[in-house]
Amino acid sequence: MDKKIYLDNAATTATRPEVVEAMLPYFTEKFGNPSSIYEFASQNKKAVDEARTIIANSLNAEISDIYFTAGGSESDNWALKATAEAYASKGNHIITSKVEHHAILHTCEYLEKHGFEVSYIDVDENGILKLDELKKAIRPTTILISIMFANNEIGTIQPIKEIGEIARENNILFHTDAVQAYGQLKIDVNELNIDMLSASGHKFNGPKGIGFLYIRKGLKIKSFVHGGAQERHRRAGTENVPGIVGIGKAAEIAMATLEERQQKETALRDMLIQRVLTEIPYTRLNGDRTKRLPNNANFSFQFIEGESLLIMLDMQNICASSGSACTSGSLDPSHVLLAIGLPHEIAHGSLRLTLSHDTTEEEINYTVDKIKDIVAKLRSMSPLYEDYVKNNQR
Amino acid sequence: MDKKIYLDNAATTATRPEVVEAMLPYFTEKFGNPSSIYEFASQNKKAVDEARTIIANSLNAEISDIYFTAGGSESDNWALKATAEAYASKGNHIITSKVEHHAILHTCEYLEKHGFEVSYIDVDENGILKLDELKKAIRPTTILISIMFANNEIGTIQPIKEIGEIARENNILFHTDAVQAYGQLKIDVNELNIDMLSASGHKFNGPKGIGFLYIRKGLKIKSFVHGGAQERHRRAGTENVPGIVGIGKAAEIAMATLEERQQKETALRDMLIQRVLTEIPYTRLNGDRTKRLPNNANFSFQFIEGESLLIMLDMQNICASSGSACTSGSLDPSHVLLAIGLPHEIAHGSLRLTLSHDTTEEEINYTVDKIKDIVAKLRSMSPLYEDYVKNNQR
Amino acid sequence: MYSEKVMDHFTNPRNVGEIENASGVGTVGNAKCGDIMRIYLDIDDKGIIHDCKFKTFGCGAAVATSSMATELVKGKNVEEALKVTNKAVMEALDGLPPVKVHCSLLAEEAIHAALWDYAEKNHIKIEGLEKPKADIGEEGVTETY
Amino acid sequence: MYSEKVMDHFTNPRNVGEIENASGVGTVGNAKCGDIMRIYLDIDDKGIIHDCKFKTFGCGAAVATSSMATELVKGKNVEEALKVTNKAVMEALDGLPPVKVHCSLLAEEAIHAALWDYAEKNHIKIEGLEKPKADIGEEGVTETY
Ligand SMILES: Cc1ncc(COP(=O)(O)O)c(C=O)c1O
Ligand SMILES: Cc1ncc(COP(=O)(O)O)c(C=O)c1O
Repeated sequence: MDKKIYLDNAATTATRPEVVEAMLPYFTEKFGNPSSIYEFASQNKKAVDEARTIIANSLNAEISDIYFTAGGSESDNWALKATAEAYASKGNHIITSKVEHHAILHTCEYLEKHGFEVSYIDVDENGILKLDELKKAIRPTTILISIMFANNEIGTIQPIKEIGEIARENNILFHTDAVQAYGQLKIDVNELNIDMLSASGHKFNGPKGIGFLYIRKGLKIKSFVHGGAQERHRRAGTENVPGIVGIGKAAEIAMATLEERQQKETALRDMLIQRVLTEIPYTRLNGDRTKRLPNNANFSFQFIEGESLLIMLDMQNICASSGSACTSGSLDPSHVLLAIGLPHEIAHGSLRLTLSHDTTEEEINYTVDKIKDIVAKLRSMSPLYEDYVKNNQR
Repeated sequence: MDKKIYLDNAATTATRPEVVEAMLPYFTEKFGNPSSIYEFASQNKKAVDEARTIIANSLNAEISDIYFTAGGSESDNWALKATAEAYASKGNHIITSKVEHHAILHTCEYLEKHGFEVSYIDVDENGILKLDELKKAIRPTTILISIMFANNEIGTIQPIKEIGEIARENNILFHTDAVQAYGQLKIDVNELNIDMLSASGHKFNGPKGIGFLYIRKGLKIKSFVHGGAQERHRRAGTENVPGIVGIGKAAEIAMATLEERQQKETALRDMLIQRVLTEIPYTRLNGDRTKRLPNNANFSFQFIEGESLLIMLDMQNICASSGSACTSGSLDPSHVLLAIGLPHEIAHGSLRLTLSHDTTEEEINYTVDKIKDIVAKLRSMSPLYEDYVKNNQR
Repeated sequence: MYSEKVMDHFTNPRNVGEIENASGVGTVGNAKCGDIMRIYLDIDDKGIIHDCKFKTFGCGAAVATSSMATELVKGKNVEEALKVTNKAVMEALDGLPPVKVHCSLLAEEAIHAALWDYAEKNHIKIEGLEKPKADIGEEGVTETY
Repeated sequence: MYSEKVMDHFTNPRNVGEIENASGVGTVGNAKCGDIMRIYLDIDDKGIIHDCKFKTFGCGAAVATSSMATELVKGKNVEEALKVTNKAVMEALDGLPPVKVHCSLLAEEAIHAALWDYAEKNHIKIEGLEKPKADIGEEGVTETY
């Protein structure tokens, strides 16, 4: 295939042309600082408020509870660090899971160095949080439960409603990293008892460098970035107006096309999973078969290593990933795959394919054909496969 | 005048069309995540590195010492909080000035609540830091001196070289908030002994939502935003590629046009100052007459209040400011004007005009004419002016 | 940020000026807060506010509330003028941004101060009128606005 | 991320395969690290490496260094093969990214392991060859790479 096949939409997505178009006037024409007093800038304040309204509505949240940030990582850092600070007098214990994104895990490690205690709850073999362990982990000093909405590697969707109920029953704040879920799944922060929610524009066809944090009214959370009075005194810095307009537009389109995309992507994903599992031996699907993001497929191919697979796919113009993009280049296999119980050598041979609304059946079929060839080639080179075959001949 | 006259370039600037053009491909075409392994994304990594190189060269810094952030406020927060954390074992004392931006001042207040001690050094009547006070404030426990390069309200340029020398002699780290200076003044971090430097794209005709922090090699500064391994493990979050390309392009243009803009803007600024001071009585220039940013003029008009002046200018299509944009709408007069010794009622009557490379002589003349009319009108309504006239008649 | 009414009263303020030998003059606010209002009242023997002028140092809202306040009290008698509250001024202006509500309080206060001055000059007592809380001299008092 | 040479040796690896009844076989690395290399040597009576094959489980660099290492030792005698260091492999590949340097160390180690196996089988001692540090079984040992 001449055209690039982009199957790494969990790493980042193409910004939609409509989004870019909506942003454009705010660079060169309507460039004013929304905090300025003159009419010329007040139109920008309005544009920011409109984007905030779209996003609030998409979550069934109050408009004033949406705060724009520079992306998912900042939102996660803010939620965790500011909660830790604001509620330190209540307690020093935080609960999260073993399969969170590094933006959560490394922030937790940071907090552990600063006097907080963190419980990392296990997941089952499909990546679903063990609710009984969560309940058992709760202490009188627990101030926050932070569990991701859906996993970025294996696509597993967590039982957020149940977690929200547990949090509420125990009077503990509940944050969810919805960076992968927002725009793919319907989310109602009230129905789900969510107190804080992180999202990132570039994961749902919005621009990079912009995200938001939902903070339920009444929470004592303070600033993470101190300075000017922007975002109701809670997040300093001149508003990224084009970015905010862009994320607003992306959210609008995402909500308008949600069900249609879910149906289309789920069908293609299931076809992909079906073909790979039936046509390539010694292969497993990682993550829950049904409680998974519509666009996510994650496989482990026994006896081969992921990076070689990725490079060979790349040479066929197929963009894919072996886990979260941030950790490629590192030698450690994915902490998520280890958490669902995969042995190291199998974790190393994993492949994540994440679809977009643009993905076609033809692309999927072409990709599966190429994976088959490449996996066969790599296995023919693999000492692990050699040993396996010899052992089974005996 | 039908056309808008924008004289608030210290609040934010128009993004240059060339900058937008450079950014555009990175939204919809070259949208890959720079951390990804495939060829399609590696071109984005290259684009990010190119922007980093441009900025490093502009400061005579090492390429790997430039870290992209979401803007000036994040850079300031990062520099102060991470230094405080990393060097807490050495000491808990920080020195800054009374005229810093709120991104510095409020971060210092935050640190004061967390066990740090901060000395706020005075400035003289022109806004220049009192170096003798700085020297006296140094303690064995001083870990950081943070002094802005140039003031955002009154445009005063600080004696950065001298401050850098004092810092080095005393083995103290030196951070400078160069958000207003970068792109307007030539800066050499080695010559000036600068260890950390903050800048923000939208202040020099780059995009909003992107900035950088220079951190000299060898500093122990850790992350402010924890998570993925981006920016050499120091600033997590998927790179804002279009923003980074944009700030790189803006820096490139700013450096290529630096002297030409300085000359042009200084000439227009001086004409503006000259006309206002000679044609409008009871008026003073705030900030140093010569050690000031080429594009900054800041006046106090006795007997009148700034907001009314701004609104009336707005009605004449002139965009101006009475101080930093972030604090308009607040009832307190500018902390900078109070720090240079203005009484409250005079501080309230101040006006900041900040030029761009696009500003014309015609615009300046038109603006001065309008200011004259409006100041006269407001004085005729002012009880303070009434009292003054009556007192002088006696 | 301001309603059309506010902008109208700010850019074309009614009743700007002084009244020589006014029946009552009241000045409130202080420069520290950035708002000073002075109201002049011309009150005839029947206690009717015949004329009313103002001078104001302050933001757009301060000018507009002064202007509206003078319009509202003009033609009224002293008792009626006393009932021109800050709420009445705000409503007449189609509202004010929250940070500017103090301007309307200042306008109410300025009228009261002018009426107090009138009462003192004429050695009368106006039912329900208390000594105004602040004027230029009493720095700090109005800062709670 | 990889040089052209690395990509060439990764996509068209030389000497992939097994040698039946090889003079020496060495396997190093472990699955935990994600790299396992196995090298087969066919050594004639004169001590010349007549043939050399490999199998590798690992990243692009692991495959490319294995391929290059087999090319470099082929035709050499045992003493010369011992001098094929990881540096030599890296240089022949026009360099490796810093995080991939351990792959070249693994290739050196794999040759040594195969030579050790050859020496043991033939009850000889090869001057300068130490017992290889690790193979699949000795989990953890190679993790310092
Ligand atoms: C001196 C100074 N520092 C910091 C900032 C903060 O920059 P930003 O608004 O881009 O975060 C500004 C501008 O608002 C500034 O003028
Ligand atoms: C689940 C999850 N959380 C957080 C992030 C961080 O988002 P960003 O890279 O936009 O800061 C990501 C993506 O990288 C993610 O997948």
